[in-house]
Amino acid sequence: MNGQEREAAIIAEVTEWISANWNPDLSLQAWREILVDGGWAAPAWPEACHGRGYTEAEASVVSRVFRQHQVVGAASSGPRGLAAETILAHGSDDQKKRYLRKILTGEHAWCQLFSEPGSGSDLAGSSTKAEFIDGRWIINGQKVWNTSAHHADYGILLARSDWDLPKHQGLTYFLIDMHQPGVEVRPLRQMNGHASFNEVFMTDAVVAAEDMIGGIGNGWAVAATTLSVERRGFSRDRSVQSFAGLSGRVYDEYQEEQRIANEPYTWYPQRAGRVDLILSRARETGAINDPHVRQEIVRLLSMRKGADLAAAGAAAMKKAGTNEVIPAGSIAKLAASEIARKAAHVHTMISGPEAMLAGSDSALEGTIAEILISVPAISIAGGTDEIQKNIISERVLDMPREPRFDTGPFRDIARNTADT
Amino acid sequence: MNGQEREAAIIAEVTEWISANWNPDLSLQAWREILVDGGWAAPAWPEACHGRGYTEAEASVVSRVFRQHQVVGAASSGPRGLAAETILAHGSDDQKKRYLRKILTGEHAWCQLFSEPGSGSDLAGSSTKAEFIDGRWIINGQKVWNTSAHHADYGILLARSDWDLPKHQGLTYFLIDMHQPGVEVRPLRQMNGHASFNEVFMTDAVVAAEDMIGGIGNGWAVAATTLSVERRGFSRDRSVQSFAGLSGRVYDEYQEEQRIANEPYTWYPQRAGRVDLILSRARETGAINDPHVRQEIVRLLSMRKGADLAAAGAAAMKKAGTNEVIPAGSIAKLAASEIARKAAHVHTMISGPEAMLAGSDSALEGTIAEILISVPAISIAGGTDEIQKNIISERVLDMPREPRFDTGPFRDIARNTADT
Amino acid sequence: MTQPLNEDQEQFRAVVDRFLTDKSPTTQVRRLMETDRGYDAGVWKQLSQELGLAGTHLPEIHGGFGFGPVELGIVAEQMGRHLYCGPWFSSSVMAGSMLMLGADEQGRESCLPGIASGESIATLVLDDLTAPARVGQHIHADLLSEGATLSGHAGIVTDAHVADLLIVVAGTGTGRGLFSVAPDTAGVEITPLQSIDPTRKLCRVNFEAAAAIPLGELSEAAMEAAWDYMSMALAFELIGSAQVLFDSTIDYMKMRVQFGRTIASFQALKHKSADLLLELELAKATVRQSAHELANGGQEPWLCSMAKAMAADACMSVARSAIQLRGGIGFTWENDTHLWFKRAKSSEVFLGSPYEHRERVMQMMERSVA
Amino acid sequence: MTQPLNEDQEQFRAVVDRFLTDKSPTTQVRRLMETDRGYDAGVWKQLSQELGLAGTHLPEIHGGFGFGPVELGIVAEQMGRHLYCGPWFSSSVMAGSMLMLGADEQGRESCLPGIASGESIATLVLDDLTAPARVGQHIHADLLSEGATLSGHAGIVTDAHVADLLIVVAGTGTGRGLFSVAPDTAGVEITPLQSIDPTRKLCRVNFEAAAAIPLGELSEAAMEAAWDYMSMALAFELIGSAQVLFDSTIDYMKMRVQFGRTIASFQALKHKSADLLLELELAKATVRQSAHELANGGQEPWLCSMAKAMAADACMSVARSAIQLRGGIGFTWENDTHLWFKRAKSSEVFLGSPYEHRERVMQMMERSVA
Repeated sequence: MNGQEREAAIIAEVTEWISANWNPDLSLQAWREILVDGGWAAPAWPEACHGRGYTEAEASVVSRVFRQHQVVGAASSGPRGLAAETILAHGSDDQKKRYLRKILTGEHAWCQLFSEPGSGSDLAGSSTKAEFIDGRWIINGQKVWNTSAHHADYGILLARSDWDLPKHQGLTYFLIDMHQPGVEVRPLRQMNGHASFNEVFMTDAVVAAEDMIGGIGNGWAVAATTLSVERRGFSRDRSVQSFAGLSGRVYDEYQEEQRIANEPYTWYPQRAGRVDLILSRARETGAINDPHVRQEIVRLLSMRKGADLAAAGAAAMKKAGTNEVIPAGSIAKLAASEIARKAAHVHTMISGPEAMLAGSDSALEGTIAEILISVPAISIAGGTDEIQKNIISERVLDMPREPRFDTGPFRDIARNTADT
Repeated sequence: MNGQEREAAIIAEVTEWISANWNPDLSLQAWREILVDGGWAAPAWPEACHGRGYTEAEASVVSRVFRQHQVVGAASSGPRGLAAETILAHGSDDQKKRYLRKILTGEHAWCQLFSEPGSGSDLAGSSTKAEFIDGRWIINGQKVWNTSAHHADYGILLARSDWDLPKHQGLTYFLIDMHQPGVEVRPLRQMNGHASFNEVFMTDAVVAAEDMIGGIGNGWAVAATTLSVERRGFSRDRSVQSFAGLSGRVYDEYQEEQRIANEPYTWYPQRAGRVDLILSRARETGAINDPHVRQEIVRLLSMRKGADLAAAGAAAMKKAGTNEVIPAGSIAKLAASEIARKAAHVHTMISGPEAMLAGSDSALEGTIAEILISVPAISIAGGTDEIQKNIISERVLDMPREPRFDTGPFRDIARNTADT
Repeated sequence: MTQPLNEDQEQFRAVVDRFLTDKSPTTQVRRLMETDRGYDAGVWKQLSQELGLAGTHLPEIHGGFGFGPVELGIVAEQMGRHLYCGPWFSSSVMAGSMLMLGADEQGRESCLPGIASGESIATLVLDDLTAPARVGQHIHADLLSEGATLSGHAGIVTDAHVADLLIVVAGTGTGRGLFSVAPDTAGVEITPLQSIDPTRKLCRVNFEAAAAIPLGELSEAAMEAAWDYMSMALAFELIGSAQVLFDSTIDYMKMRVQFGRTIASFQALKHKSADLLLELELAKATVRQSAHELANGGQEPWLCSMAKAMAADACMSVARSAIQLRGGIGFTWENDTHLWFKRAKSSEVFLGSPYEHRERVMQMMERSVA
Repeated sequence: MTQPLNEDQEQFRAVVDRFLTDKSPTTQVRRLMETDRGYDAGVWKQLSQELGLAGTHLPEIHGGFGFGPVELGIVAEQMGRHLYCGPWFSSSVMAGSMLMLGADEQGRESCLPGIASGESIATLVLDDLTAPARVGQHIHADLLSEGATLSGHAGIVTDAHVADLLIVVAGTGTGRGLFSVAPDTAGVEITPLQSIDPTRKLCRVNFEAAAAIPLGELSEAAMEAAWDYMSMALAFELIGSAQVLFDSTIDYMKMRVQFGRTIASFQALKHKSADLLLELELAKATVRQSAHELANGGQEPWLCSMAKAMAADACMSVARSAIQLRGGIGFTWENDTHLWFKRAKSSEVFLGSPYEHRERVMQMMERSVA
């Protein structure tokens, strides 16, 4: 079978299955049980794990058919994807059996417990304690920037199991039940008023022995899988099918699921600077007639255009099989920071004194104000600009790495004492 | 005697001496011999060294009287001042006797032999070899950026006498006779066409044992004196009295001396960006009517004004005895770099396509063109911007120093192999 | 040439600093910014009556201290440093300066004593906040045989919701005039607005044939002079804010450890810090000199506008970096950095953006040549 | 979306690169830039006759290769990379594109074959180098029953001193026309000028009732299209220069040792390098796309101007840093960096500064909305 024949076969098979099984009046949960049983929830996963062992290309054919027929797919929002891919790569058969299905059906929500107040850019500097006592792991420590932790049933957790080994060697990776007395989730408010993240406090929290993943001391390698999945996500399209205007219980419940999942992200377009609003705003205020503002606008639009083209170029090169030497993610992220900062500046210039206002009293019902106080996040979240510049200079330009001051037993490495 | 009486006494004494001795028809050399004999060539120097032990304030009273009477003073141009101050601070009696008088009379010109192709920002990395053989020092190596070396009779030389000691401990400081077969001076042309500097090649050049200064292995401490004199000079006014239009042999010969001394510096105003020309040029081309250019002009003038005021403020604070925490030199130098770069940008914008031209075919007889190709020097010469930022962050802001990779025997330290 | 503060000035600075350290810690700032009124009446009373700060630069004959721009700058710098929440800038700096420079004798006598003592809180109603030449096009005065009526609106007025007295610049057909209006007059509507900087309260003010007392014609020179005063004081606020943010950021970097070393040891952050120091030092020197220029009527009348532009740019640079160099923690509500960031952002465009002020500098330079 | 080069294009690029690596090393550049004529006739002959580079984008029916903007860009990028000294840009890009897009049939037939084959060196005389709308105000054409005469001057014309043919844009009273003039015609005065970039020779050209052959009326659309072609090609030159400077600077930093370590290991320089890479990558992506836009007549006609502005800014950033990061050695005559720096500085303002091009982008965007 050549590629085209294979594609046609897949389309035929999935179409037939849909027409036999799809029922928008089921509950979302019930539908997804059918979906998983049918093997269509995650066709790229192995057959042993609810999948079909399809290639990414083949799986995308399935997605396309689902979209065409407006059929709701498996649960995918939030950090559950990170958990699933990590379990697939490093988990025991038992773990796969216990967790993967409920991730796909949406029964279990997940969160990521990596960053700590004392280790942000330096994730491997985690000092959350994991001690093996009486056959179970006892966890003590604090995590931060945990999106959706307040909705999560389970967390993927990086903690230190050995303080006498070097930094990267003393970490272990766990799957932790969030519904237990030792785990407290507190919302963390940002300077723009939103609370997209949480802090998670663990006090003698318990993880069963069988919920360690990847082996003792192997936490950094397991985390690397999670982080690479996360990075791939950064360049992916966040938009998901809305199925807006369609009726049926599955659709209703799906939309509620999406609403909750997207809650933390409502201000994300603003933190990127809303370049899309620049020209219309400039026309609105008349600033577009000012030669100086015009220069600044074109500078901004040029950066935006250049960044889009560079990203598209990197993708095309990759597709063409050229050796990709550019970590497109880091460059795109750095460009996004500069664009957002510039956009905030231009929006300020365009708005003039009106930039003092906020909320419903201000331009575009507060959108402009939200830009001005959200933009500082983009150059920090997901790896600061400074970290991106290290990556670019070291991995693209092959310049020497920073000298290390954190070798030797972790116990002896300088670290933050209070929550600085 | 209080301050005012003391000042009046000095004025009276020096005025009387001038009326008894000043004769503009002497040769410059002959006049300065009288000047030195009279003790007025360097009143702030010790009495044992042709001076009077005056304070800086007292010495400046003398200068003022000399200026009032239009009397030519001691030779001061070029690096001879660095040599003199260094010899005064570290020299033996014999060295003071042999060198200081002829520095003041102008009979001997000097040059500075510190930088090397392989050690620019890192002066202490000098790898010019000094070996003590048969009772004399044999010098081999190459120096660079040696202003006026082609006119110099002597040089102040930093060289490595011991390769097994740590970097700063193996250096020795010498006074070297430039008129010998082992010393070759070659002009070094810059990208703007001028040749203000030289390269100096030393091949088995000889320094007598008595021309080492400050002791073996003490070269870095001696060089520190030279460098601090040089830094003080950076913030000083370069303008000297021209005595233009006056007749008399002393005046004629003095002006010729100045002409030669100033030759390397004709483009220095241009490398600073010529902010003084901005407004008139903008009026000339009409660019001053462009709202965007106006913004850029005011940005530039604001930086210039801020830098001038900050420098004046630092001086006033010093005078008022406030603890000066700001190394005003480094901040002024960094500001000068930014101003020059900005000025080059604004001049380009004002000139438009005319900025493609040079020499007599271009604006202001080539001055604008010379700005555009001279400005890159200001952020390098006398310590790069990067070095200034290290100094500011470490000395003003008390941030940690860079980790060192150049401890241990100099022999084992990584250094440039070819003339990279 | 910029003078260091003399002993009296230094002592004055220390008094204001101590007072605000005590009365305006960020806990208090956070409490007040959540309230509608936005200030603490008791602190305002102490500030104005015990320290006399409401009348620092106002004439002694009108109950002020009779100090000049330098001392006004000293106060403003501390206000920015401690993010004081209250009507000081509106009443003393804006309304006070405008009256001092633009009102007729009777107007000064009637309004300034209350402002100088702090018993009367005033604010200045400007119908345009971009440049002095543009003020007076949206509020119009009809002069009657006795008194006048005002109609029109001002989109953004600071502290009008707590003002006892509105000082208004209005177009008169032949020029501009200065007027006072009691906020409870018929035809006056004051609507509180949400602001990006909750430590500075904003309102919209509408007049519909509201009765007003004329305080004299307002010359262009007086309007420009008042703009200079206000711009200079705001510039001092900005460098006060910038300095506290800069210092706290450097301190944070020296304490914060990542990769086994303080982040202050990373050369890229050291160089960034040096860049910020340079920008801040240049702005500070210019702001300080602008007070002397204003005090002595020197050769560089554009220095106040130059100062406002440089201070706003420098403060925004520092504020952005203050967040960035703290990483995620700097973006949280709990961390205090955003309080100054928002004040900086708001002040950037208040009374003329850097762009407007640079254009004003150029116009003044051109006039001085002509 | 920017396409990677296809196999043919990649091969073409490699051929041009090899040729110029061989024929235009900096030793040759340094030799030629000191000469009055400024180019090597033998290399020009090979370049145009063996490689056909003088006619890359010119129509096949007029002796050209018939390639499009993408291939023209490939050549231009290599020209900037190797700092080719010669009349390629003047003759092929400027005169060639203007004729191709603006001349009448007869004009194209009479002029283009010589240009495409390289046998005739042409240049384009523009009396304004800032923006297409301003061209044609200083040179005026009087149309006669047969032919025309030109009067006026162009302040800066590239390579006119070696040209066999001057292609001139002149005002005609009712619009603009395109003309050809032989340099040895009576009333033509060509004066070589000193230039900041000695690798690109400049002249002043005066016409005093000089006899000229009309090549047709020049529409605004043709003038704009020619400006796009020239701007795009110059942008490719600039990114070619920027890339070679960037790469050599990174290499230098990895080799140069100070304080016992390579300077490439200093974090401040690493971050500076990342900033430069970012600016360069964004410019490169836009420049490459501008060629596709021009080839396919897409939805973003402003891309050529955007590309020229970004390429000029990026190249100047890289050139400045290429000197700075080398320290003193980078400022010497002996070091090659200044050769590219001067080309960059000159190209920055040639055919429209970044400022002019950004304004042109805005105008085009406004037109596309209207």
